[in-house]
Amino acid sequence: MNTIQLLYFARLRDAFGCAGEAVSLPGGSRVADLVALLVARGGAFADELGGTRVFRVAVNQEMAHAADAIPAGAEVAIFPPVTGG
Amino acid sequence: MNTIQLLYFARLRDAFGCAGEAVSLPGGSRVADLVALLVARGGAFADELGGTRVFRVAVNQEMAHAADAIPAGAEVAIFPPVTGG
Amino acid sequence: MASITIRVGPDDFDLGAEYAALVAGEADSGAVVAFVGRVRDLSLDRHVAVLELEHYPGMTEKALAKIADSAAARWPLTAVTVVHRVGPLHPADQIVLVLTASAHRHAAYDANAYIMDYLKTEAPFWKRESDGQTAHWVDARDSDSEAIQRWHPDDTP
Amino acid sequence: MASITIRVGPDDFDLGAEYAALVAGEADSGAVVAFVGRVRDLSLDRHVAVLELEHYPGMTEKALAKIADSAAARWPLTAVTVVHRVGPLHPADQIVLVLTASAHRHAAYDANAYIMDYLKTEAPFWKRESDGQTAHWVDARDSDSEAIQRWHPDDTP
Repeated sequence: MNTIQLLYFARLRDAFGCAGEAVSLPGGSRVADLVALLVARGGAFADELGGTRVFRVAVNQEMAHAADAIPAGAEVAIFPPVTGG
Repeated sequence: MNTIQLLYFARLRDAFGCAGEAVSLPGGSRVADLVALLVARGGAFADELGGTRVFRVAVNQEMAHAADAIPAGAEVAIFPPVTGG
Repeated sequence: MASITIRVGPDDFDLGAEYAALVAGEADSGAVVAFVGRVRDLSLDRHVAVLELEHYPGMTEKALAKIADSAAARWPLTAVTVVHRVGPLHPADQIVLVLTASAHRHAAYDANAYIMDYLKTEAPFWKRESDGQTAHWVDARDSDSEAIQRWHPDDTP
Repeated sequence: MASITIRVGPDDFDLGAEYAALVAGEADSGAVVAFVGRVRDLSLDRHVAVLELEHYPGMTEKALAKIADSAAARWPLTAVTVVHRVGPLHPADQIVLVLTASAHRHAAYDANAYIMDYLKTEAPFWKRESDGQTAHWVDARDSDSEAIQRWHPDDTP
């Protein structure tokens, strides 16, 4: 197992009721595995990450895709599509 | 006959040695007629307006074409392609 | 090598001062394009009293630098400045400034529009609008994700 | 109706002040694009000491107003400012300023580039470069007449 730091922003932070948390993942986990683990919690996590709503994942502050690996100790952020500018 | 005011700008003013002149034209003259009249003078006029060099004509401060009529008393400017900005 | 400046924070910016700093002491930048994004009073027909800009500290600056680097690799730029504000803003307030300088005007225009198009879709900022009573997070627009298609279907900075 | 300001003369301009005047007191212009053209030190490998800008008083202002009107008819602009200098200029001096404001950024970008493309081919200005010893009139560039083709082969403001 390795521990990662999760961060939530904007609407997802409001929906999950927290700005982040530490999570333990099996070694070799990918972004898709992390998302599945969160969706399995049900509630707001299933609503936001398990349905048709669009969200983005960044691993160590780089935009990531479902198949990307999550290194040990990574900072992983989950957030809605961006709306700056 | 009607009298028009001719203006020359930039390289053409230098080549013709003057910034403008009054010219008499037969009634109903078009831009092409004026150019032919100037080319017939020979010298710098033939060099600049009678060969392959590109020039522009404005009639009463609007860009004009060879077939455009020249109204009585018009201000007609002849100048090289523009290079501002 | 383009000189690149990135700044993210709550402070307002001064277009004239940023432009002066960008071109100070040089005569290579024949063309400078500036974009300023401002808070509009009407957003989708709701009256906006406060616009809150949230960001992802650390990643935001990296993402903006990556977008600016990508523009400088694609066009012959002499300098780029990107300033983006965060925190509470009000109608007519300035949000974002992008300055691009080049010897060639089309390079300065295109690089500027490219940076804004990618900023809108890749830089982690989120807007929350409030009319003074209720607040809501602004949804991303399809038109913004479509805008980057023109730079290449497969181009991601 | 876009508010249009045209100015031609020897005086330098202040980008910050022109921008502030353009957006003063309004919150409809969510996007403002500025273009500043400056005298470059190297033009076709010649060292430029003085650039003399000549114009056709009367027609120049009309031509610029016509180009700005045409842009405002084509894009939803809130305001346009065009300032063009004449007389002797030196490397790094400012030559031209175009400001376009709109609710939409792509309108502000496109209208600004359109105005510059037509200004370069339709507004009666002529440049004479001098290296301090000999002077010559700058030739028009094919790339400038080609640039307007993209706005429509048959489109003349």
